[in-house]
Amino acid sequence: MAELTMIEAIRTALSRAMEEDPDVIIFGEDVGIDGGVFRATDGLFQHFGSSRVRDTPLSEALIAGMAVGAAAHGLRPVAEIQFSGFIYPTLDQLANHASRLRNRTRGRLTCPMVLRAPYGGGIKAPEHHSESIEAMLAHIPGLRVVIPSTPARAYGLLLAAIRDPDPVVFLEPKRLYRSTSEAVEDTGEALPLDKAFVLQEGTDLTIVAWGAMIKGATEATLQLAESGISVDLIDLATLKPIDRATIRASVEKTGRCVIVHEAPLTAGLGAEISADLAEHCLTSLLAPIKRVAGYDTVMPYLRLEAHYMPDTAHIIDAARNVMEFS
Amino acid sequence: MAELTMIEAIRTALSRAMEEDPDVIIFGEDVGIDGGVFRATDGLFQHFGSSRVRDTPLSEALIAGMAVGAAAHGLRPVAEIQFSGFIYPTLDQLANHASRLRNRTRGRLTCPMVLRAPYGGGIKAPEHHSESIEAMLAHIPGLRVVIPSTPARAYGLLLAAIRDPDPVVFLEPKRLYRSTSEAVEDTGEALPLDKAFVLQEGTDLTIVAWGAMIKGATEATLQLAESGISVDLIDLATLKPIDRATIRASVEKTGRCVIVHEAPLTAGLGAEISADLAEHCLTSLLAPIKRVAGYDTVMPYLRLEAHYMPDTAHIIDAARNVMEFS
Amino acid sequence: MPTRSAGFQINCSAFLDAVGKPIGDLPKFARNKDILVALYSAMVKTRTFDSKAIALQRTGQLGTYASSLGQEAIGVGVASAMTDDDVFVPSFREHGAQLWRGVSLEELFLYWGGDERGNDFAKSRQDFPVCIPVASQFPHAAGVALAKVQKGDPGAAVVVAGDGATSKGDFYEAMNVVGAWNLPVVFVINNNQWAISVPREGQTAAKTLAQKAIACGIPGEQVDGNDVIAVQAIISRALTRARAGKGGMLIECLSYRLGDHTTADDASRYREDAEVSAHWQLEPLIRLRNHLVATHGWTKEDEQLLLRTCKKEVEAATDTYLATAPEPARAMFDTLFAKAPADVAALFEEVGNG
Amino acid sequence: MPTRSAGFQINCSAFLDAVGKPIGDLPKFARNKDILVALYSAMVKTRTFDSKAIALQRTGQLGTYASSLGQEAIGVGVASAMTDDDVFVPSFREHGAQLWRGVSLEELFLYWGGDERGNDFAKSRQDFPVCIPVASQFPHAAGVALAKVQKGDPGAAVVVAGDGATSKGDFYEAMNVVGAWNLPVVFVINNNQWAISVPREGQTAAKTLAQKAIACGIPGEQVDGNDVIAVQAIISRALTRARAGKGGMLIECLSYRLGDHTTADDASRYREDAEVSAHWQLEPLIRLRNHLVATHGWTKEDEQLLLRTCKKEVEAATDTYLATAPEPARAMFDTLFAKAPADVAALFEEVGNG
Ligand SMILES: Cc1ncc(C[n+]2csc(CCOP(=O)(O)OP(=O)(O)O)c2C)c(N)n1
Ligand SMILES: Cc1ncc(C[n+]2csc(CCOP(=O)(O)OP(=O)(O)O)c2C)c(N)n1
Ligand SMILES: [Mg+2]
Ligand SMILES: [Mg+2]
Repeated sequence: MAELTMIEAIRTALSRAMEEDPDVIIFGEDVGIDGGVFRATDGLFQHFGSSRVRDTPLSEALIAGMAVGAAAHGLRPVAEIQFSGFIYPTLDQLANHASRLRNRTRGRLTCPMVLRAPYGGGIKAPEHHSESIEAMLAHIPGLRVVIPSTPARAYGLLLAAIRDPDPVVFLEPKRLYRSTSEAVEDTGEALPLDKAFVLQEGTDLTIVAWGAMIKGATEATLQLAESGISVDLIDLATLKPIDRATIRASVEKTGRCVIVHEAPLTAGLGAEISADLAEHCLTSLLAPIKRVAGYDTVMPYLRLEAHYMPDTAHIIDAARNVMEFS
Repeated sequence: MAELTMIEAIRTALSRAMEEDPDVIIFGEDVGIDGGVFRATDGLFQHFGSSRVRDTPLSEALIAGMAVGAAAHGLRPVAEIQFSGFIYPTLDQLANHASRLRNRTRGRLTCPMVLRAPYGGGIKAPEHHSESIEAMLAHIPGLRVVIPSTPARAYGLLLAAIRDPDPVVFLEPKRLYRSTSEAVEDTGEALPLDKAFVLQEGTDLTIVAWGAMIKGATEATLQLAESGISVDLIDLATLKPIDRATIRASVEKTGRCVIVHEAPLTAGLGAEISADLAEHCLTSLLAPIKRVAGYDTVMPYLRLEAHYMPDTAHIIDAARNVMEFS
Repeated sequence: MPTRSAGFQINCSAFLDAVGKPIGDLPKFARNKDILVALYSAMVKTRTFDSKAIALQRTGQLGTYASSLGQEAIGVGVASAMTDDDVFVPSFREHGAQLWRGVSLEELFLYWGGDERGNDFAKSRQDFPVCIPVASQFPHAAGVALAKVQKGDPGAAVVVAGDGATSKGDFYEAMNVVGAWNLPVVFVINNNQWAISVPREGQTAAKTLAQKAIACGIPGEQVDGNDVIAVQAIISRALTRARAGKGGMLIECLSYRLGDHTTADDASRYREDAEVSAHWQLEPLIRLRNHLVATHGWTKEDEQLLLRTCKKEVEAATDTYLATAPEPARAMFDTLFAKAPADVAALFEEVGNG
Repeated sequence: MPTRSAGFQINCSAFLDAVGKPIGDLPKFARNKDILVALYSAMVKTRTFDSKAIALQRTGQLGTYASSLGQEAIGVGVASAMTDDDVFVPSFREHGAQLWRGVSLEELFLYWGGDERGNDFAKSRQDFPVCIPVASQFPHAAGVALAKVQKGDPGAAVVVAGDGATSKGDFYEAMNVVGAWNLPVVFVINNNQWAISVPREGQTAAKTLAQKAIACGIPGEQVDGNDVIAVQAIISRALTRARAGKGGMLIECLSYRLGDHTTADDASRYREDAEVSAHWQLEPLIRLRNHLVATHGWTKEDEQLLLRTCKKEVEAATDTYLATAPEPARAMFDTLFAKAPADVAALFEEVGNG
């Protein structure tokens, strides 16, 4: 079984989806001969040809809008936005069209498209390249939002996203693209788009995280175990819909919860999870719910970037804080 | 003292701001001779002339981006987006530029602009005209987001927004534009951009709402009083920054909280308020925090619109539910 | 030392003058009475629908409505040049085109009455519904055309929007990719001279809107948009080109918005009656009727019968529309996803009034 | 019967050929040795900075960097036509222009090294910082020009972006309002033939990028972007027009990206070496040096001295840059707002690592 990095797993899933369905096409900026700036589409242009792997003109709004039209008429476009900082011009099409087409035509026209974009910080990229915008997307009704945290989950979730009959935004934590690899079998098996992954079962504390934050959360989980704190670690993975049942069940068991995300705190998706628990699991709560998140400020340029990013130490601090509460 | 509707109060504030500062200019679609589709700028073109009240070409992204450039170079643009459903193309400029210009130039260039837009449902407008997108905006660091709920607060908050040295998105609940009037004196006094308004003090339950939802929340407060439930009613008004201190103090007193907004539940701004309480006021909570919100679906066309909108009955239900909890 | 890099020219075509007199030779189809009567009837039906829709709105029985008064030749001219292989991607003002494509009067009433079922057309099911966010439909047309090329499907996409829409980036971006990828899209601008209160000159310094095609390397032409023959002829030509793999084209149809922008608008706030009256002389129905009378023996009786028929149809559709009960509240969730996530399904019960 | 509505023509200008021989008469300023030496020196300094920046990036001492190799004549030609009254609104590849405007080498290193203080220029404080989201700076230039018109301030806005940027709606929307409102903005396209891996032909079917101005009713021209004299001359002309209230203009500067897109790119993946080599024959420094040698007695010693001076300046700036300690973490909040809301101030302590 091949050891794949996340970027390789994504490429493998793209390739498989294109093999199995001739309606799957890829377009975006530099996805063709260059193979994408992160090489997610490396070799696909050569293999599937210039009509199925297309370099668009430099226009993000167009990429999204063209995907809507193509999806409504029989293709399954997988469009790439080069960095999440350039995703804003797509929001009009995502919110006003992609997410509504099925609903507003009462099922007559549909929109099976995927919009992929790398997101998040940690690789010292230039400004506007490191944003985390999942909360804005998750607020749009009719859209699915997915963030993988490992090569295997990237593979399975991306296949699911491409096969899904509705629009999916697939955000890839670029910090994890090459940071580790794991055995990924190209079985064509998709993962569910509405289930969180319980990475470790524990009894004392629930940690919910996604994307690149899973790394710090996992490290924190290990370190906390050393001091006898047993963590239920959840990779949210599908941010919309949120698998509320899994999180609630976990917190009902542990009574404590820390939520971790890279995006700014205020109105981040951590708020939704916390609010859901504050409504549905209040009596189980043994301590305040803590969010470990990016600051409510602009992601700094690379010299200060590390100070912005939530890391293992922050998570452990928050966990201890929550554990010490009584 | 004149009795003004909200739209008149807005117009009065605009007019006053233009009188007192020649750098204040207005642009947008149909804001000129037509006075805006809701008449917010009625008469301003005639009074201040075509150079200070300008009809733009039909391009929302341009409106926002031009405001950034103009604000950086000495004007105080007050730009209008005709309906909130057309605000998405401005997000790129708001998130990537307006909100960052001061920060990324370390104070050298600044962006004292206001982007006004009517928002919300309840007037049976065509599709894409009734969205509530405050949560997406409130997630953007460096931006202020304001929503008035009465003519007087619209007047004072809009003046504050225009005078503020940083970018402000000013969302106007169009359902309230003409629904009531109140005495508003054109004193030129601004209201603070970081203080919630406690509309009624109570002891049993905190209700937090904003915009058009204040109406239902006020009615609910009155009806709940009849059954002996005393409500602390808070008009959030400035959604970013959130006046966390006022809300926390209230909930520490009452121990119970219902949050009301029109936007879809998931990742709405109610989540942030609830999460803040779940972290900072947990031990004061006597009952789960309830959110009364729009559904996680596309705002329906007018025939079903009323079924989508949270109303007094929903708020009372939630309040009773929270009160009965033990 | 400047050298010349490129040169361009924009043309404008017309076949009938304002009183219906042919300007030179008519195209072949326009010498056929049946065809002309069909075009004329479609325009009359559109106008009949239009007045009824306004009346219904005024009495609270319809939502905000955008009249196509005076611009019927554009919708009818465009749609009559299309086939079932083509895909129509409309703005919100092309009722005439939608009717010709087979969208029913009932469906139109439902849509404008605020019922999503109005978008679930029984016919021309490949067509897009009305697009409210101005110009955002242009990229859809490019996507549809891409799908056609990719799948080897016949036909082209035809997208219509207003003069105001040409100021939006979407228009330009879509036209640009259509040029770059040689996609079969016909861009049609209904230049009715106004975008709500903003006159055509307020949108752009470009002398014509057709010349905007030059920016994208595709041909652009103007046509008299009040001349249904000219519209059909030029759209047919553009479609033939597109279907033959020769790429997209931009057609600016010159017309005039005789009514308010919508029923929520009061055009007297921003334009002179005299301007409107002058344009009544150029409107599309009179000239074709004159031509039918002069050349094809169209009689007063023919006219009366047509008006009666249209009226009856519209009244019948109105009755059906008014008798159609709204969907249950739950419908707002039923087609949100192919399969509703647990989350959404549960919230429907949980959050509110079910 | 088609009638002609409008006609257009696009011209291209140049003064020096690839080997530095004048094509016809030079403009007056270009007969002055001091001016030419200043232009040449600025281009050499830009290129010296450029190689150092790449070297620093390769050794982990700078962030991702976008080289301007081969396009120095555009930045220098544009900036040298501007005055202090004008406002420069750059993309991320116009280091030559920024340096001419008075942005220091240290500031450029700081910016590309990932330090916001690099945007807090000591000189030309009215200029915008580098813009990363492609084309999003175009509307800023329109806004700046609007402010100038409104306040009666002299000067114009000059905005530069790449060939790829012309595909974005922002470009078109900004150019359109500049036409409609007759604003003083000069739009400059650095057409270096590539947008990362996408060649110029992949962006648009338009034969020239200059013709995109036609869509907005403003003049558009091409210029040899490797001829700094031609660039300065045409930008001067455009600025004179703009300052005189005659509105905006689009200038397409034809050049070539001799280097990778950025230090994160590997251009050999998508273009042939032969293409690059061919363009080395056309690059802007050689031709001006040749011209200086042939016409103004520029010597080997002059050249050596210039190179040494540039190198020294760049090395000194590098030392200063490398010796500049990063800001404290708290700086990420200090200029977020004029006055930080309680909310933000508190969160800084609360959320994390202070
Ligand atoms: C993106 C967007 N902005 C604003 C509006 C509000 N609006 C509706 S129609 C219209 C004017 C459109 O003018 P034009 O394109 O000429 O079409 P017409 O209405 O004249 O047919 C405006 C501003 C909108 N629907 N969409
Ligand atoms: C809106 C946006 N999309 C994508 C990118 C990523 N990106 C950076 S530069 C570039 C190509 C720009 O090409 P061009 O405009 O020709 O400028 P050049 O880099 O050649 O100077 C791309 C796609 C970006 N910075 N902004
Ligand atoms: Mg119009
Ligand atoms: Mg380029």
